[in-house]
Amino acid sequence: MIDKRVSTAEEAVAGVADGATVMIGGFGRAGQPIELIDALIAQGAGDLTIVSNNAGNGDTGLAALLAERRVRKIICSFPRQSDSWVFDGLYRDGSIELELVPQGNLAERIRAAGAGIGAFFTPTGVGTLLAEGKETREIDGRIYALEYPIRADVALISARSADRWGNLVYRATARNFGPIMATAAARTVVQVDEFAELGTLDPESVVTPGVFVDRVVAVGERRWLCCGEFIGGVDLEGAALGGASAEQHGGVR
Amino acid sequence: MIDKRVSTAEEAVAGVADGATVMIGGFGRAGQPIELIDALIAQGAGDLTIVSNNAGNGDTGLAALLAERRVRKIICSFPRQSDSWVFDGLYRDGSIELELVPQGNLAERIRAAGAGIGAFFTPTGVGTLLAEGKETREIDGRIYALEYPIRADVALISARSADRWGNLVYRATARNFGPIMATAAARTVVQVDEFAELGTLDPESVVTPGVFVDRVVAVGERRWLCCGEFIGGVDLEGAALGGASAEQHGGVR
Amino acid sequence: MNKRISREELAARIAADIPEGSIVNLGIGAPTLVADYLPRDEEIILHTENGMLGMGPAPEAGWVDPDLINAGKQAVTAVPGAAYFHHADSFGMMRGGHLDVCVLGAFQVAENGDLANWSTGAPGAIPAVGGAMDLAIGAKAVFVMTDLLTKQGESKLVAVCTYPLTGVGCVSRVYTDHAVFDVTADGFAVRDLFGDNTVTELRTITGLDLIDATASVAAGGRP
Amino acid sequence: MNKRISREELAARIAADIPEGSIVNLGIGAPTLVADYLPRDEEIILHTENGMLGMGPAPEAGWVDPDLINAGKQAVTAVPGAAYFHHADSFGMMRGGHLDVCVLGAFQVAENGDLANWSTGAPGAIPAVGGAMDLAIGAKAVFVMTDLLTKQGESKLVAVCTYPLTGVGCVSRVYTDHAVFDVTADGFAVRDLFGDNTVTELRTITGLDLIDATASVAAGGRP
Repeated sequence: MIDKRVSTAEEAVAGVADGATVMIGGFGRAGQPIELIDALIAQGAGDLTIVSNNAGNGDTGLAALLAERRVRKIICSFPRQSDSWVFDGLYRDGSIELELVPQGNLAERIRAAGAGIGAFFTPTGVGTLLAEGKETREIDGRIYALEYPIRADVALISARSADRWGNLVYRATARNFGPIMATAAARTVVQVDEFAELGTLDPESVVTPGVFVDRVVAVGERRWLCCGEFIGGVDLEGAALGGASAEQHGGVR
Repeated sequence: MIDKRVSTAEEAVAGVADGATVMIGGFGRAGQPIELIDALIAQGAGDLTIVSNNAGNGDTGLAALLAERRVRKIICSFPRQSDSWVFDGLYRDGSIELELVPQGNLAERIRAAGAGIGAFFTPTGVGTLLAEGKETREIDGRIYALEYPIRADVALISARSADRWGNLVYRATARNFGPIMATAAARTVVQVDEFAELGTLDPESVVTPGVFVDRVVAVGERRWLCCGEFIGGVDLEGAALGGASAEQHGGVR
Repeated sequence: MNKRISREELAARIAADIPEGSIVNLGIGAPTLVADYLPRDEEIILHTENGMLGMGPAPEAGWVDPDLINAGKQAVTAVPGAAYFHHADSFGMMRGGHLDVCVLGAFQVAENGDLANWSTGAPGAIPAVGGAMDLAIGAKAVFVMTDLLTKQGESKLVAVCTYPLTGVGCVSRVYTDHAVFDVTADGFAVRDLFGDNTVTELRTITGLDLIDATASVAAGGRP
Repeated sequence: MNKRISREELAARIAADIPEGSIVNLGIGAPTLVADYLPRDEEIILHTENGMLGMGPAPEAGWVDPDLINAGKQAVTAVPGAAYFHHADSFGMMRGGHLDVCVLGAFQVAENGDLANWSTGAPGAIPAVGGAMDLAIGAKAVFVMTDLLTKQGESKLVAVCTYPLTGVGCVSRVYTDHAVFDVTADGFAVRDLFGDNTVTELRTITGLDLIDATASVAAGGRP
């Protein structure tokens, strides 16, 4: 029997080595695999290269990993946000290396890694600082720059639901980088709200087939859902409205 | 109001010019847009370049278009099948040009056209006749060949259902080339079984967003479904078992 | 003397130029205002590069969905007909030229259509580009929405950008608080004047040899 | 004298070498037989390159679904846990190295792992490649399933392929009706002999300097 389910986030992230390249899904907070990141912090791997669209928000999740000084380098498109003070501090004091990649090139480079493409010519960034030193070529009257795949040792992503084969469905714009990161890592680890029985996910609607998934852990339904239905009652950070912050209740996703 | 629905297959294929490049979806008979091809035959455009995985089956659909000698060239991966006698005859007497492309390169070249990629390095075909004369490059110890996008003036594809914005859902392996061809043509024309009310297709499950679709026509539910449920009772060609052939009942999809 | 229109008026002006049925991406910041002025009886489909077509307005109080955000990471909604997709598909959609219009902010726009809007190149600043470079090259029409002048009174329309570029020759039209400018092969053409601005005054303010296309536009022509 | 096993026995032999949990693509023709011998109490996921993981056996009579076919365009079924995807995703899955095993037919396999299985290069033949080249380079292990000899009695294992190549250095192992051969850096290694074949005899039949790895395999080693 194929069963990629594990019981705890700790088991899910076991084996990440010092110096590993780790992809972390999410766009801002949406789809960020907070519980897996917390487990990675506890697991202890350091000297990491992180591939993620942003460089952390507030003091939780990826920001907390950065604050622990476990990240040597980050490859991302948009590190500077209103709530990216952890990254900002590390960057200013020279404690973290940054490779800035236009968001679409970041996505396409991750997709290329998963799809076995050796390199590709993209029009994005041509003529800008971010394409400096890159090979360019005119094709059909347009100039393109050559970009290479980005692979990872481990991808940590978040989805809505998974069966024991690792088939995944996502929710709304929390899908973002999950499906492509799942294809580009030697080991893909997923946190979901809940498991689905094998055969209950519609084969037409599976977004990430289980072939791309290695381990799945269920962390409980996100606060703004109830039995899969959206019930609201939270702010953008996932904190209950008019009450204590979500962090105090065990984190947000 | 955005409304991409048209009433007839004739309207759907109107405007295809002589000499046009036309993508035709389907893998064998599955997903082949038979009614649109029939309408294209009636419409009369000739000297066409066809991009399709196969070169027609039996005497219907793409094979019928070939038999009318309306196709100058075909770009495909697998023209020779047990029932490809129409293509075979034209090819042997030199009446049709063939560009043979490995199936994955065909798919990726179509995808590249839709995604604005200028060219890409693929490992498939390297060292074979089908990569002869192509630029090659060693990247990370592996040899790749450079492949270019394939675009079309028109794509004719088949899907299960569409709303008036052109959002599409497919059915099983009839999905095949539809989603990528929809992205790679200046005009994408779709035949569906039936229309869905706007808002009734699950946004999580839409495979082709309407942005890629220009015209949609409903041609009636495929013979082996009843109200969306699979009821069987046909052979692989879609003909009713133990009865008259499907062709006599107005074609198969 | 009325030389400037408000940001809201400008947003309305841009909205009026977007035909029904367009697929539109509104950049972070001021361009998102355009959504408020799109005609409610017309269907215009909003794309957000973090994976959605059919983006709707902000949710009502209490109905924020942290899984449903726009590129600016603000809470949004989905309209009937929406579709979600992943980042590679979303940026393929842009790069492949499937969006009709995108509206972006700018630090500078050059006469040849070069856009600078992601970095002032200031030493010590933390660079961040996001989807700016993809948007700049990723729509059939790239509209810039900006004040004509910086807070220091310098023209954002320039002969050559001095800030780091976002994209080369990518801008179609610039909507400013003073006037609307088309990017043409011969430089900026003034398409539309707001308030009592004149082309002559704008030439002085920008220091550029602006083409006066106001007559041809008024006559229904397109530069 | 028993020198050959049947195609069914060979399919069973290959099936026995595929570990539970593998993602497997079975090529058109004889390789599809392997599916019939996969252990029913183990989960092995079949991929078909026309857009499906979790392919099941042929449907019962009367339940053929023309929308649900395999790469050989035969009617199949979907098992619980199946997923559909489009062609670019399906071949990305292969090209990206996500399949564990694929089983292919062959005209020739060379000592260096070169595979020829798509064209005999005969003049006048209509060329057709389908997914053969993608499969050849698209799995962690590429197994070939073939008779050792052609109908004319020529060895399909060769020093150098004379037919047009499908892929370069891509074959991992060759399952023939006479024996199983691993492709190694030093040439073919006989892993397993069927019937009363001997390595010496196979050297004569193939004309190749075969390595005898039967002892190390029997001892549990992997060449």
